[in-house]
Amino acid sequence: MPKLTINGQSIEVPQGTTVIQAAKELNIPIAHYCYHEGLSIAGACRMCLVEVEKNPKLQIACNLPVTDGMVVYTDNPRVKDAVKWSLDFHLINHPLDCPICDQAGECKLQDYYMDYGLYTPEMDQRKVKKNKAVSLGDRVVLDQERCILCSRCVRFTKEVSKTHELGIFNRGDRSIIATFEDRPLNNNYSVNTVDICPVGALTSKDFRFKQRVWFLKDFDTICNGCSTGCNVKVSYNANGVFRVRPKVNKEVNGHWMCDFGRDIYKHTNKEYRLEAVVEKREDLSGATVKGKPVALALQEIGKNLKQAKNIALVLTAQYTVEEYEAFLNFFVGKLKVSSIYYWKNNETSFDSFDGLLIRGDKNPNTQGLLKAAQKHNVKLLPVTEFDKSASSFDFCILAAPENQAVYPDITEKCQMFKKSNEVVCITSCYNDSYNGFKWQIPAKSFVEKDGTFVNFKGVAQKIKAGVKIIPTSVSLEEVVYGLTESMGVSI
Amino acid sequence: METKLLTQHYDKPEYQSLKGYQKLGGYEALKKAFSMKPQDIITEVKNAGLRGRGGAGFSTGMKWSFLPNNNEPRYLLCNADEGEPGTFKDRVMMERAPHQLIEGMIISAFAINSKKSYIYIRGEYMAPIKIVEKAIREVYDAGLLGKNILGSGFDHDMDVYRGAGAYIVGEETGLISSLEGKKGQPKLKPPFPAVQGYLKKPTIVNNVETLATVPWIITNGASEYKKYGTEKSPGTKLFSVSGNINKPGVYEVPLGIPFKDFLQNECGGMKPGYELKALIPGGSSCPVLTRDEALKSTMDYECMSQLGSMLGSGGVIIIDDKQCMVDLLNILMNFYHHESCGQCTPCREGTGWMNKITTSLLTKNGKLEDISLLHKIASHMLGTTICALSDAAAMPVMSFVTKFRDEFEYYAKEKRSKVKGDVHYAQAHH
Amino acid sequence: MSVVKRPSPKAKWYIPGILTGLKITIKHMLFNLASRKDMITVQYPEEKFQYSDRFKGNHILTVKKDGSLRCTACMLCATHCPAECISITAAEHDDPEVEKYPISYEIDILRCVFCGYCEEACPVDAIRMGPEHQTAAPAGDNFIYDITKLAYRAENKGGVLSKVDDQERHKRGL
Amino acid sequence: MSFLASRLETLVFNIEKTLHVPLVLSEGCCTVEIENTSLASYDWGRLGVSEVEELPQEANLLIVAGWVNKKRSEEIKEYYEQMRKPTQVIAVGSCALSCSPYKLGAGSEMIKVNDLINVDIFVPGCPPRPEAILSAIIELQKKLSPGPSAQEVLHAALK
Repeated sequence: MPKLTINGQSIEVPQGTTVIQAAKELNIPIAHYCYHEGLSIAGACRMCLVEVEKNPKLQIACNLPVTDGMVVYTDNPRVKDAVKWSLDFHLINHPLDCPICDQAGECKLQDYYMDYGLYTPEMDQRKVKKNKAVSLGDRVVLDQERCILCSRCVRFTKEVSKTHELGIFNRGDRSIIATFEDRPLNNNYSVNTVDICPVGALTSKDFRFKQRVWFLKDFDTICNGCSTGCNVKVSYNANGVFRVRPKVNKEVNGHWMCDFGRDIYKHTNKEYRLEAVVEKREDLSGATVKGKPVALALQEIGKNLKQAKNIALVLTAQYTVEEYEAFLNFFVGKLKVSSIYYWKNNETSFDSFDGLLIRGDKNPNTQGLLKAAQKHNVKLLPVTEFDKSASSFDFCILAAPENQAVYPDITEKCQMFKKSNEVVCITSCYNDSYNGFKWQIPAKSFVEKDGTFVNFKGVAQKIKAGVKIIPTSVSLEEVVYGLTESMGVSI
Repeated sequence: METKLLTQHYDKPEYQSLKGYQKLGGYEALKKAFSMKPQDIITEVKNAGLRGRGGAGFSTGMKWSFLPNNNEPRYLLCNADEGEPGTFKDRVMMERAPHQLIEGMIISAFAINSKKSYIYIRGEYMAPIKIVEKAIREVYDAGLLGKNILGSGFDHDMDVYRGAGAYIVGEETGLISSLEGKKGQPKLKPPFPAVQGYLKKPTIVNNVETLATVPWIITNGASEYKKYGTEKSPGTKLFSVSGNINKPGVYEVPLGIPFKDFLQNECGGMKPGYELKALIPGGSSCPVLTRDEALKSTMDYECMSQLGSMLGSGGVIIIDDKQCMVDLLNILMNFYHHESCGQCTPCREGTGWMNKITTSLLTKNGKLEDISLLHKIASHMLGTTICALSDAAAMPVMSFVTKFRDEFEYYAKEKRSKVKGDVHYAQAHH
Repeated sequence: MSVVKRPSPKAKWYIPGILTGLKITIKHMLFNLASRKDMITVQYPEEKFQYSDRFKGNHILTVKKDGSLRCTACMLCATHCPAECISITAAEHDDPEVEKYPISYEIDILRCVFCGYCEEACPVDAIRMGPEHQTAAPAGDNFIYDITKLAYRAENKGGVLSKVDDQERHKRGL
Repeated sequence: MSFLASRLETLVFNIEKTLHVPLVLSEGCCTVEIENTSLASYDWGRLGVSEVEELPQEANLLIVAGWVNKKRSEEIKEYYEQMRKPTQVIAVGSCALSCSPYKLGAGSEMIKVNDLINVDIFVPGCPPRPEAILSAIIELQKKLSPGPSAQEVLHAALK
């Protein structure tokens, strides 16, 4: 276990770690562009220069293995000057794009200029001109002038997505990142290159010019796109959620996240959401009434539920463990409901796995639902059997899926549910096929509620409410609470 | 007093063919080498004090001893890229005596127990490639290559690999990347080539002249070799001399010969009407020497590094008083800006910046503070990159700007050359 | 210390006091009638007070030579506005030279405190505080000024040219 | 007789309508601007606005300016009830219109004038120039009696 001292602080690190990793543990800041924990070492940006005793030349910290008794300095004047000039070399051909660059506010060039630069630039020659706004594929746009050629994205397509689309073409300061004509950057993890790009060269088409970064706040949650349970950061502000980015979690998703997960924020925003209770009146008009307060609606449902003899429950694996607990406690424990159906979305590709992060099981909490069912020793019937005894149910409580994109069979299943007498559909997003139902209750999306998701491996991960988009929406626990109130059944 | 150890028979055309080479004493060293143990060959070369002739001047024996003694396959690569401006000695050796090189490589391969070796020849050298390939075929037919050479149980294969015209592959790891079919970009060096080089296997890269000297050392012995040259840099070296002198060309002289005599005798002195103003001793990447520094210098590694320059690959460029130093520096900077591989930022951006500054000086819109800026940029490119191209670009700039600052200031102030007067450069060598 | 004179006995008879007052007002009236031009009152609707160039009046969105907005939607003004009354939505421009431009640029005049921070924050002189002073409007009127009002209203006479011309910056290689 | 009376009454009403008797409830910097409008250089008397009144019963034009917090809102409401009907209200300055300068303070619950009483004319600005207040009065008169105003008829005739 070699021991080294950096700026006077000493630390013992396992054999084979590099100086930059040791510095990270001592949280000593070392500037770096091309170094990334999840990728191989390129040693090309030359920002992480440090001085090592008994070594005349400055060494790059990212590739320097720690040897015993090594003494490293990162903040003496010589290193500061070297890092300042490395930064200067990055900036001399960099276009003055900060006003129109999406990365402004979280761009490493800006950050490091404030930490290591603050010099008056001396470059007054003409800058190298390259192409702007080159579309690399369906989701990523490249600006070759802003690119500092740190080759992170090239290494990502070589080592992580293993699709080899990006490469550095030409030589010297005419080098550009580009793809071959017939191979655009369209693999399932292409937007990761946008996260790891330290500057604004790679921008995601979905988030392009949507919002300035300093107007956004982040909070951590779990992606509900599939059962891998990647840790993500969601960026939001007063008028909604704007983007989703991965958060480092070595065991579950490493540094990466798939492109489908990037779109999950869309179904939490206002334009897709059911904002108020929708009730289809039974009287003459049969008109639909909107806007009734949820508590009142639940009271009415509660009254009808009391006389209901045969109740059906249709669950999808999109909700949290706590919600299943409350639901099963109430319906199975108190109302002795026996017919509980489990709406599994894609039977065929359920167990597929693409080798990195994308799993066929597109629900975040399948394991959670199965465990809750076992705990309440409830037999989950497949939803196709609902058809047989559909008309016999005079009540059907449907916990509709939140991420409708992965439920292609919604319209067909809703026709089936309509056969039962009264359908109470608890859904966060509206859908035309829900219109026939008696009740539609606005549900909270996964960014608005606390809870736990259990991923495919059984790892339980907490999600917390970070943003309030539809104030009137309720979670399943609140639905149960509302029903118990009106039915006078104590939990 | 040109002492011809290697170039003794270069003037005879039949020396190029296998039979002619064997008649003049070729491949005797090979038989002698097979009789010795590989380790003895390495110690013999180490005792001879043979230093790398490619540019770094690192002791060859020492380099060979860095090989780890595991049974991984080893590779021997001959660096015949010779991209350094002002150097053309390897070409002469390959054209006049290909077998000298081949014999040296077989002996070296036997010494380091390598089954496979490549000769990486610069893409532009069409003639030498044909000659060396023909020579290799002759050697294969003669049974001196392939399986069980001369019954010694040592089998070895040799190929020629054509470069693709990049100066950067003259650098060890750049050459290895190019050989592996990748883009010719240097690799990171804590894993040194001796440990992990070509296809991640131990690899030794040597210059043409270094390998060609090995047979002479084996036949005549290390002590004989040490008689020539100085104590620290023994033996002879081929110098390719260019400039306004009477007899430019390739000369083999013992190391340590004073430059003044070398200029007078071998090179036939300056052309009439031209005066020596400056000297680039070892190819364009070596710092320049002023007139009096050059005249008191001797041609060996130690003296050159004392004067702040390098012997390098022996490309002697004589600069006379009719040349404008700013123009010269611009030509060099344009070369390095074009040849930088673009992997590391200081070199990729720095060479471009310096090139544009010298261009702006020549096209009459240079400023006085540009000169100190040039020096600042160069000083911050030294030693901050993966390979030495950044230093090769920085060192001429620092030496030109410090030793000939008056010409640069004159250009900045008067907007015309101190030597050549008003010369119009449209874009100045862009 | 100012010494207050005691009023003269004559003033007690009120009449001379009134008459001197009348004398002054009539003098002023006649004087004003005689030389109307150096009357200090500004006849508001007809005459307008001439402000200095630094006056911070209604906003103007400057335009480029080809008439399109100079603003690149970089949101710096919206960030610096203390009253947060500027809201911009940006979009991609089809000409690759001009990457980003605002589809909608709205200033809520009721919230705006006319401090001029947006003018200072703008890197390309896209927004300026113009010379016209604010004007009142009835309650129902639209107080959210959009691009047509800010850039192409009548007073701007087809758009005020921005001092920072982007073509010239490209030529200089910036 | 009643015909004459009603004619007289409309005559008085029309005269009365053109005469604005202002009651100024102002806090902060807008007060100075409103005073400046009443003084010589911007004289609002030209536009038919009389001396500023103290008693709400006398005034029929309420000019509100400055920040409106809970305490002050009751006061404004009181004045507003006692004023002569039909009362017109002009809200002056950003504080009164949108309380934007005070949006940040913790616990500074400022109230918009428009939420308190219905306002006829808004005068944006912080503080608005005297001309802006003059333009508010012209707008008010336009609102009260639409159609070309006397000056415009006169100017059109003169041209």
